Amino acid sequence: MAFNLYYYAAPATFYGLAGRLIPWFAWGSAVLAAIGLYIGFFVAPTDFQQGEAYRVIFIHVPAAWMGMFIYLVMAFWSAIGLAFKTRLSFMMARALAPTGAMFTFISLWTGALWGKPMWGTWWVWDARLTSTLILLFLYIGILALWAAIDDRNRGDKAGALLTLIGAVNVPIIYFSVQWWNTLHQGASIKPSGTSMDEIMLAGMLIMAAAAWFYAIAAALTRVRTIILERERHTDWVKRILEQ
Amino acid sequence: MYEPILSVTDLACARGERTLFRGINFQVQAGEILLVQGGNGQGKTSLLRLLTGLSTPLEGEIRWRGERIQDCRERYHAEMAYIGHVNGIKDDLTPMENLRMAAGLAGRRLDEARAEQTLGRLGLALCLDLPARVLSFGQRRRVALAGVLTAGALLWILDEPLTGLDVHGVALLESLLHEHTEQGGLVVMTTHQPLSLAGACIRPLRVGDTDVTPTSELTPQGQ
Amino acid sequence: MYEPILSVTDLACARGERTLFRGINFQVQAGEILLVQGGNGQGKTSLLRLLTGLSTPLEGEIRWRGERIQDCRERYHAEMAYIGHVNGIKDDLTPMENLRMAAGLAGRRLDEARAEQTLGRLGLALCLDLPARVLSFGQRRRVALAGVLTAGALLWILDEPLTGLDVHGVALLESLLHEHTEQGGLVVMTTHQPLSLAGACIRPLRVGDTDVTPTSELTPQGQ
Amino acid sequence: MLRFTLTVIRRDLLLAARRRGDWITSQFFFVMVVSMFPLGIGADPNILRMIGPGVVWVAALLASLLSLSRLFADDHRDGSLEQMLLSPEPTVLLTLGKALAHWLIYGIPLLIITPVLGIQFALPGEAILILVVSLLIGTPILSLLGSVGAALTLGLRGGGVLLTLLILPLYVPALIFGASAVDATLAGTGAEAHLSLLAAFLVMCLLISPWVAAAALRVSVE
Amino acid sequence: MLRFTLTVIRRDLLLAARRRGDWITSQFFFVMVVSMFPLGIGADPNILRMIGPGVVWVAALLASLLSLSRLFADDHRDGSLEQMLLSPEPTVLLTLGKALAHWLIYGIPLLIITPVLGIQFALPGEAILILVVSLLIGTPILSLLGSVGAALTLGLRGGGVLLTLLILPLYVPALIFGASAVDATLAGTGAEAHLSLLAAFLVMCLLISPWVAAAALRVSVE
Amino acid sequence: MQWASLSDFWAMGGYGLYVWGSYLVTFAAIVLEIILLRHGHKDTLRRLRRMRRWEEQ
Ligand code: HEM
Ligand SMILES: Nc1ncnc2c1ncn2[C@@H]1O[C@H](COP(=O)(O)OP(=O)(O)OP(=O)(O)O)[C@@H](O)[C@H]1O
Ligand SMILES: Nc1ncnc2c1ncn2[C@@H]1O[C@H](COP(=O)(O)OP(=O)(O)OP(=O)(O)O)[C@@H](O)[C@H]1O
Ligand SMILES: [Mg+2]
Ligand SMILES: [Mg+2]
Repeated sequence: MAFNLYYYAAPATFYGLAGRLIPWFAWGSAVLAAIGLYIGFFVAPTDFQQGEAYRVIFIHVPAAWMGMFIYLVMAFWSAIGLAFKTRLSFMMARALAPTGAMFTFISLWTGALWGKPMWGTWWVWDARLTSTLILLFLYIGILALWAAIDDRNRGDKAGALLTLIGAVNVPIIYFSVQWWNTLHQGASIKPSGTSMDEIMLAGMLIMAAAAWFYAIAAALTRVRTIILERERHTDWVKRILEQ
Repeated sequence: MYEPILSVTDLACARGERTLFRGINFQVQAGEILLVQGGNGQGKTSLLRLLTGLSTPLEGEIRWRGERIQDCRERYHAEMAYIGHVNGIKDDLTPMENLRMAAGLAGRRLDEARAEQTLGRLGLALCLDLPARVLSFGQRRRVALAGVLTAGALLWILDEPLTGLDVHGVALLESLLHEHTEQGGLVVMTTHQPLSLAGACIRPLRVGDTDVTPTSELTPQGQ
Repeated sequence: MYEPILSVTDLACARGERTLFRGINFQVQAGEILLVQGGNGQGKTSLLRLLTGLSTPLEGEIRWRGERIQDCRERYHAEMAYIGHVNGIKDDLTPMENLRMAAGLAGRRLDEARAEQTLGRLGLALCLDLPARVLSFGQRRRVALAGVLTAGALLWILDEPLTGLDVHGVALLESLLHEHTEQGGLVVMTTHQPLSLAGACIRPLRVGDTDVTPTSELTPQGQ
Repeated sequence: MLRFTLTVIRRDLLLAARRRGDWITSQFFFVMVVSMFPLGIGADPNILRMIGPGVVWVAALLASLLSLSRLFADDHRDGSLEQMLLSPEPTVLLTLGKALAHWLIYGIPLLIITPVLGIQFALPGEAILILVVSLLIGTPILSLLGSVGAALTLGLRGGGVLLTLLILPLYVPALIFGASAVDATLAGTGAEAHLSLLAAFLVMCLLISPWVAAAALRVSVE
Repeated sequence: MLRFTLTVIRRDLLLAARRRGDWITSQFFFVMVVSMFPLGIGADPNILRMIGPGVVWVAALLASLLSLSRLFADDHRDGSLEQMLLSPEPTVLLTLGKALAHWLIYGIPLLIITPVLGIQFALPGEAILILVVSLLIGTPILSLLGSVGAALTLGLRGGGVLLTLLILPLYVPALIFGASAVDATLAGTGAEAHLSLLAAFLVMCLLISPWVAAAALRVSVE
Repeated sequence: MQWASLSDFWAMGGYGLYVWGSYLVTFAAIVLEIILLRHGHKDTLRRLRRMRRWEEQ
């Protein structure tokens, strides 16, 4: 079967396709989360170092991954949108940002709550923590820019430019922060390095998959709303509205 | 043979949720004035900004000497001069400095004598050394017009150039328009005031079919 | 008996190094329009700002119902409405909100129906929910005029109110001026455009003796 | 009288609400400025704890200064300031209303964010409380004094320096009383003395600055 | 080509000379921000020395942001930005010229003031030298990245603060490399590595940001 | 299964506050987003229908 990209990139087709896909991803996410949480709370053993506190990991790490990954996807769509002027790309970028910001916030929040029992403090200016904070700032900047621009076209392009310049900067920020931090603090208390029990790893990966599915479902729902709004003068939207 | 220099096909423009106009077609050839007409808010300014290339149309295209303006932006802009509702002059500079800076930014040289002569012609001889900030409303408009004159452009796009001008100023502008078209220049302009351009070759163009400001239809109601 | 409500004696105004005018005397009584005339930069705006009390004269005094305006500022301002070259409307607010806020700041109440009626009368019925920022030049001027209408003031001071208005708008303003003077209102205004105010009681006032912008005297020189 | 001030406040609140995101944006400015300091200075919690109160106070000062520069300027540019000056109500009520509105919009939210920043700077709970209280008393001072500065800078095109020179030093007492109230708490001595000095300063500003601002505004618009 | 950029720079320098008040205000802001810290934090020279480089760098960021918010806004309001965009020259030269002019006007003077501030913070001579060098490399980055933000936020409500929100996170590498170059000098390890990273970042910004700013400008003026 | 009782489960070995604080806020954030998404979609449909009726008149 030939996959016709232009067919699926047309908002009208995509609207229907997304509508059919959303339930699968949503339920998939719920089922995966149920399995992951079961493993996380009832199968995975107590950590010999951290006690029960480590169970935060099952949301912390997936959230942290999603926060970073969604930014990359946004940058991808922004680049496509600017290069090929495809309307759908900008809509995808807009649909992803709030979910990305939410996951970044969750990773900060859970990290802080984990840090208090483990490190004795809610917050340290560790490289990873700091760069996650800056990532959240970037998300908020992009969302604020969109909120401040009424004109849809201008908002699309301006947001895309900002996302891209941010994407160039994020790796630089990460390395600069890492380096800065090691200069000031002796032994870093970086969270990685714990040799992980296999069943813990499995739980975490399943939770990560659940987060993936959730993010896809959320973005698709949001993009459907955006499509409706933007295509409201077209016949196919009028037909939907008449239903 | 009729050879249009500026030609527009099927132009449409949307602002926010509204489509201001659709299916606008016209040509302008050397020596012609296109007078864009329409009530307040009908989209004259929006049309002129499309013509300058500052904003992009919803549909349709604009061609300059047969090429689409986005494909020949630099050549097009070298031959075009625009004034909008705002004057585009810096308040902190004197009229003279304003003119010379504008010329420099457009990649031209403008010597002081020439600038002084143009400003004098526009009745600003006594204001050469004042910052534009303290000038009166009409004087500032004149400085902007002086900028168009010194640009030496073929196409003038003028959005209500008469705003704030006194009767002398209006007469002066009329003679300038005559002169420009006689030398083969093109003008696209709007105005709500009567202009006496007898002898010039004027094409009117109405923008906006639906009367957005149906003032005359409303019966005036007591306060 | 002739009883002036606004009277001005020996007014002089200086801007920077220049004395714009000196020895201006006039009176305006109920139902009269004072039409301030003069070329660009002759000092019309400066005179009107003196009359509002925003700036203070070099010499002379301005009396409102016999009292100097600086002595009865609050009563005077309660009876006066002004539009200058800038509109005084907030870009982020809709026309409706602009009107109601302006009323609130002047210590008046303005109900929504009344505001909507006034805006409708000025041809802004379709723009009620747009922020003023996206309105056209003429539409923004109309919002400012609506502000004067809703102020219910006795004295209107209007600095080139016709700027940017289309023909319907000009006709509308003329009828508004008629209505206002018939109800005993006073108007002090300037404009460079012809106004047909037949029947109204108009006093002309020329500002500036020296012709600062002697455009017509200059022989046009070739570019 | 009071109604006029309330109208001014309502108007500015409405305008702020219309600038969707501007409100939140301005708060994030505060958060970001504070967060930049550890990046420039280093991550040692002991040093951070020492500089925390000062950094938060300076950031509050800057955040208010930035937003204050537009307090009258926007209204001046679009002519609505002239219209407000032509209102029959006394100008002093206008300047008072503008300053209070500024405090409500930009001052109050700072207080809510501050505890989180306190945690970032490893401050103990009690110090955070005093920091918030000091800002509660201090931020209106910034708005009030700042309105004088904004009114003065409105007119004098070239002379903005002179006026910044005048206003920033006037902020200094607020900064010193505010930051040292927290330092005193950290050191274990009581903060009451500093806080009551701050409150006295606030009362003084409340009584004087609307008048000065009103006079300055009239001069600037001339 | 180059002549166009030079004209843009000359024009902005002339305008700055005309509005000397604004220019001095911005420098003064820098000095005030830096000088507020000893007031808010206390006068212990050891602490001051530790926080000095960071404070100077953060103040430089803020001072540049403050002036950047007006980089295109003034020209936009009076219509001269449109006129410049209608120039036959490429827009990227315009944005490059504006950013360079901003650096000349607001960046260079910071370098001249910095040694005095370094002395206030009890920094040794060598550290002051490195601080100035780091600012010499770093301030153009601020102007260049800032011009992108200024173009993106042009004409938006609350533009100045929004600009800060967008751009401060992007400034982080400059801040960290710059401040830690000085810290490394203070610690006795060499500053070269940091400075060359800073220089690499500058080159990258120089290559990318005028293009992005030009694209953003065209989008914003639409 | 390492939980002797329900209260043991809630206590999380003394880390209950931190673990449940994390899960609760995460859950709340996700639920909030889901509500906003559904509400947003329905709201848009309703608004567009209203606008359409308005335009047809
Ligand atoms: C606010 C505080 C925190 C933030 C912002 C944060 C951020 C992150 C990020 C961004 C990642 C993904 C990194 C990667 O995969 O490269 C991550 C992973 C992780 N975090 Fe955190 N973290 C925080 C606190 C903590 C704490 C307190 C702990 C435990 C003591 C912790 C343990 C972990 C672990 C074990 C991983 C997985 C590491 C890996 O597989 O690479 N985090 N965190
Ligand atoms: N976001 C928006 N939503 C709806 N309408 C809009 C929006 N932005 C602009 N408009 C409308 O588009 C029109 C713009 O008109 P334009 O400025 O081109 O008018 P004009 O013909 O130049 O009028 P004038 O004679 O007053 O200068 C106005 O009617 C305005 O109300
Ligand atoms: N500092 C100054 N030095 C010299 N002349 C000045 C100064 N400030 C203002 N002027 C002059 O004062 C006059 C101000 O005129 P005003 O604005 O009152 O004119 P106007 O009659 O309203 O003109 P218009 O019809 O153009 O609106 C202008 O001619 C201006 O050049
Ligand atoms: Mg127009
Ligand atoms: Mg005038």
